Amino acid sequence: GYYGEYGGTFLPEILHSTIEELKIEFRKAKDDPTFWQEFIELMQSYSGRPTPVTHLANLSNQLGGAQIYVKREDLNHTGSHKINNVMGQGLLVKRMGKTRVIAETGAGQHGYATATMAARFGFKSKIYMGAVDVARQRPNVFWMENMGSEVVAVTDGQQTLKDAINECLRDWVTNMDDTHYVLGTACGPHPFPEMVSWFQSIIGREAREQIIQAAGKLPDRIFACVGGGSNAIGLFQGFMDDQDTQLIGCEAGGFGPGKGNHAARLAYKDATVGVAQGMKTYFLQNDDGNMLHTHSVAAGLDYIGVNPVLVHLWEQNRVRFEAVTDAQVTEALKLTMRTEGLIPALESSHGFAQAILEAEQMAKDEVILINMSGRGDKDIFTIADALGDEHWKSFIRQKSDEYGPE
Amino acid sequence: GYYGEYGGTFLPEILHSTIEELKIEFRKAKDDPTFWQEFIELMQSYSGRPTPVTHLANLSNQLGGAQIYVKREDLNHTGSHKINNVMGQGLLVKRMGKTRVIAETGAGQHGYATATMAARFGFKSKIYMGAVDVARQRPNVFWMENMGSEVVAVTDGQQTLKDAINECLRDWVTNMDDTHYVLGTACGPHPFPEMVSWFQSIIGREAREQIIQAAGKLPDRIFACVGGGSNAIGLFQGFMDDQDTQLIGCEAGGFGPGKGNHAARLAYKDATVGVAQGMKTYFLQNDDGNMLHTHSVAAGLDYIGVNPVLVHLWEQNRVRFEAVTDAQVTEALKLTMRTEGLIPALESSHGFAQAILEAEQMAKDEVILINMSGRGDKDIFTIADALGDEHWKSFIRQKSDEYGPE
Amino acid sequence: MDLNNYLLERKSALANSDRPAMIMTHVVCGYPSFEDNWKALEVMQSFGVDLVELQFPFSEPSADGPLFVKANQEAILNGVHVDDCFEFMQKVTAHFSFKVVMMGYYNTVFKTGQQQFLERLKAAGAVGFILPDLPVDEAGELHSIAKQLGLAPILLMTPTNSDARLDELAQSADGFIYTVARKGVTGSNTDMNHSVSDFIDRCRQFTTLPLAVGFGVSTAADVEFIGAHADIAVIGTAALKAWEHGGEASLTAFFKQLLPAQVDV
Amino acid sequence: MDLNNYLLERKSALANSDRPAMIMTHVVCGYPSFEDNWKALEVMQSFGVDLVELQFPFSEPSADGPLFVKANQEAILNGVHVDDCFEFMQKVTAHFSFKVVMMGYYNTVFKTGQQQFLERLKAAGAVGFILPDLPVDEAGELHSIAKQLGLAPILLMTPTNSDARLDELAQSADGFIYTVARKGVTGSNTDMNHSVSDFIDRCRQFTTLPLAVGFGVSTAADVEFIGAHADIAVIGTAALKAWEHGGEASLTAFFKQLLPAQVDV
Repeated sequence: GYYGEYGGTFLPEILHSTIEELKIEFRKAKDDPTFWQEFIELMQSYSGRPTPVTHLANLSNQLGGAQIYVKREDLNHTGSHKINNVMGQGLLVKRMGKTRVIAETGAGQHGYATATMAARFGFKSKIYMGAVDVARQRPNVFWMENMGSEVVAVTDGQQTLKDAINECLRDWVTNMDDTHYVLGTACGPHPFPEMVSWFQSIIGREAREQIIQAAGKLPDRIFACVGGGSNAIGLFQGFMDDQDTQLIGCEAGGFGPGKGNHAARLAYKDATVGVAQGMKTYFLQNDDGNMLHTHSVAAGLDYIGVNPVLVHLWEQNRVRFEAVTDAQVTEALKLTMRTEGLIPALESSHGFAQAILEAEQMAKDEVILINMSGRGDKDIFTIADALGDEHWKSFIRQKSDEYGPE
Repeated sequence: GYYGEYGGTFLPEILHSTIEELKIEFRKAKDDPTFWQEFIELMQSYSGRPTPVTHLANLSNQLGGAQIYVKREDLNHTGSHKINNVMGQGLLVKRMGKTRVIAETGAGQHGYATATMAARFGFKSKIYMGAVDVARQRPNVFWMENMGSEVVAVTDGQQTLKDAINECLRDWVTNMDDTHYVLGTACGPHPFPEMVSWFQSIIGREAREQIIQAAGKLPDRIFACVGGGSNAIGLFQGFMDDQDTQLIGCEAGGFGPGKGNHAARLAYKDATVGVAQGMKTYFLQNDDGNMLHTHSVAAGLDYIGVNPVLVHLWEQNRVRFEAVTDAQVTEALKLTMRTEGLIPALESSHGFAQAILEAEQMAKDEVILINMSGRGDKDIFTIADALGDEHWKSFIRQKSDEYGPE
Repeated sequence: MDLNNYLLERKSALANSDRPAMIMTHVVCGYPSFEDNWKALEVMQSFGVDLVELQFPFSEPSADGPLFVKANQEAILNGVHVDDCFEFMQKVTAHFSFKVVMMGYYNTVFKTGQQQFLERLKAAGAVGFILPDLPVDEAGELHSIAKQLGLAPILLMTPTNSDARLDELAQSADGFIYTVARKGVTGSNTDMNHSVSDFIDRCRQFTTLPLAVGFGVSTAADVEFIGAHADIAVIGTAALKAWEHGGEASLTAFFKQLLPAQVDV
Repeated sequence: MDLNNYLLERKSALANSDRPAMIMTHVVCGYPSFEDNWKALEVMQSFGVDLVELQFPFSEPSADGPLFVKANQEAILNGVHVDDCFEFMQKVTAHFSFKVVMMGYYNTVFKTGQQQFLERLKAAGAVGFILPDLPVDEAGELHSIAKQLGLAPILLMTPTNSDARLDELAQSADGFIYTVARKGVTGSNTDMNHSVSDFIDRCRQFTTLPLAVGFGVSTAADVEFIGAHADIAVIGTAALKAWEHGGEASLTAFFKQLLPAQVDV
């Protein structure tokens, strides 16, 4: 259960047999080639995989450096890579004979995907979401509820992703008999980091073939945003043995360095090793081991911990980490919308921002691949606020007047 | 330029040479196999085609009748089939050497797609949208503007799709030298109905192969919503020679029969043949030839006229037309979200509603194919209102308070 | 045809006056009201206009500019029907000495029935019709009915037309040719300049019919410019603007500056 | 170990009283304040409780129920640090006669350093520790340090554990075993029934250590039930609720109904 010295399974004793069962079922599924085949077929017919790799010729030309390509996880059903993991876990849940799923969600993408999976598999579902995130990602909440999920706004702690995870653990220790906890990112207790990484490896497996086909060579650098780290590890796995391909994880720089200003665990120097949320990894915490407040414009990156697999790869110098500030993200998003007609999610825009920065310094025959982990539709309230869009504000005011007082 | 006795080119003389040039360029492109190949490759790499066909086993079992399959145009980039037509016209615009595009939009999907195409091709763009539609589809407007399009709220007439088309024609007669009018549906003056149908035929070409693969046979009935009629003709074209496959166009029944209550041109008896918006076809008009007010919960179906090609096929009894009321649409949408985790656009939900109605009466070995022309994310304001969602209202009120007074 | 003869007569009558060109004005039936229409027509008559377009309101006036779009829309909202337009036209042609042509969109004709519409037009005293959204290619049957009834199908020539197309248009037109001096919808502003006169001269090569020049005429200099190159100045938006600004008084003032030279009515 | 001997002594002392079981209570350091903690402990002492868990507040108390989540959170907001907890523990063990175990989450230990944390714990007078998120599989090093220092690593047995797992837990535990009578977080309501006693009996097969029963104990009947099957009744949420409801007076009333029989302190 360890990746280097990170990972492990730190859970209350009452979940011991549940997590053991999960480890066994996961191992069996992983060793069963028909399982992966079933997964692939489900993702093809339901989610539209394989997602394409798109060449951004306009953006590349404008920057005058490397050729930029994008892996289009935004084209998945529900609009992000989260569906890969969720449908995979859904198949596992079916094998285990459980009938109820719970999930935490930050940006709402994982909750949205889980609600979708639950509807499709006929599971009962409850989604825990920090109250702060409920407020900034309301559209996703609306759809989750309409797909039949109960959405619980978590008012503990910082009221974001980490608190939703705690609340899921509390639910799980009560209902483990019929309930599977669909963890949304490559974090938490083993086997989740390995399991989520495995399902997300579908991204990298496709992408490696596609980029060779499209660009005629392996990419020189690959960029992916890192919140929990599942989309990054998903893509990176396809290129792990390609030593000439640099792997760059892009964290939420928020307002910039300084404890409480950001959610960058590895790119900045504010995080240390700890044990929480079921795993041993780098956390943004104080000297007492209590977690710090974090900040990011992107709810899905606004998280205290990080994928232990990525930490291990970082220590081995296989993955480089960079932080991107909110301001850089907004600029990258605007540029991408206008030059290519793509709307990356605020999370994914972190990858774009760092890639744009580095592309300019690279040669024209070098190749960059960015993981567009999700689409930005869900961020309309946040982006409209970030851009200070007056039309949008008028529209909301008018809509509110229409509804009248409570 | 006629399909049976429908169609034609009814445009001001000043556009004569423009439309002739377009006819010639379109004919050349259609006769050039490399053009279609370029189109296919663009749609693969940029929009994620082919879109899959998904079996809705839960819904089929629950209804107890035919096996229901769905063609997933919602998985396209920008979330609907509109992108097919728009990217195709973009390639034509490039061939013609024009640098500016204009488009009308109803539900906003076509405007969104056009803004995207313009960003991707580097064209200037202006999108005309009825003021009523701007109000009910604000999120799409927001994205169009952010992709660099100018969005004009048209305050003439009924302030919906037809008025946006008029406004496009006014722009076009002024700026035909550098401007192409990217008509969004298989309506308007020839060659648009043929051209849009041709680009949209990519849906049917893919779907025929896919459904045979997935269901082991041709579908018994195919359902598609019909506003202008481009997604329907796009899918139907793949099955035109399959005489045992029934083709069913689903129109907007709104509040039910009766002039002004709906936008059903062929399913109800309220429309007659006329000449407007560049074509001869069935229109919802009064005895003076002035257009009636129309109503639909789905902005994209809220249109006075209908694809002349479909009218011709209807007269030949090749396509059957049915109308679906707003209330039926809401129910079908709720059922589809909860049983399958799919959120069809309100437009597409018309096809689902009629298919659900008929599936129950069909045998279990019969096969239905529905065109899910778009996803419902864009409809969040409309759907929240249709469902009377109180959480949503509170959220909007709170957001409005946050913004403060104008 | 009535219209051809009438224009020949008027042309020679004006030759002896200081009026540089014949004048065609425009009224949207029932906007703001038929009473207003009538008063406006009395002003126009008093300035000796030669022709008046009576526009039948249509719900989709896609070739019109904002002012006329609004006029069409309001007229329909006011309850103006095709029957009302014919009735009004009848009264106008019975009372005034200028000639009247119908202006409108093809669906109004199509929905009534081509034969019936033109017969009613004839009965109401009109001498021709302008349908800006009906291309000559789609107009074969309508034009042959018009010919039988002695109504002039007035066609538009535009700067984007090829020589071949101008020739084709000339073959089908009668009464006069409406030359569209610039791209755009009605009411767009036009500089009366070299390129306009070049275009008119080009049209002239294909037809002996009188040429009307439209779109944006609003000053005496415009009328003079048109008189130097063509036959008929079309006054549309500027007159409606004047009416909206201050009714009879404004319209009278507008025509006074536009047409300083008096002519016999 | 200190704790083992202490519990043996207390057990035999109670054998001659009407108190059906030993009692362990719970206090969250610094919530509502250290002063309140002290007063609560005085009440507990007056009722002759045997053991007290002092919880070190943690920002992610994922095994706690809502009341303790809030308590952890507020304590941190009040500025309670690990140093303060040790200092308080020192005062408590110096003053009161009950024994004290540390309760908390593993990160608090890990961040301080395992060796250092346990040394400080020892120095502050604690006799053991409960870390609900540290499974025995991950606890090897910590337990061996504990052994050297004579601190009892208190482990939890749960109804979902297999026999093999219970055996494994028994091998690593010392002091006493915390048997979790039901699924769920702290403060969840538990019926003291047949299935609970079956579970306790099952645990008993694997260990000779005293068994504590937790989660939801709030009445004299609960304590009696526990006394019949196990050794220690754990009073957590119910006591904190009483304190929040009315401080010393409420807490005293709560213990009066819970523990009607007086014992020597």
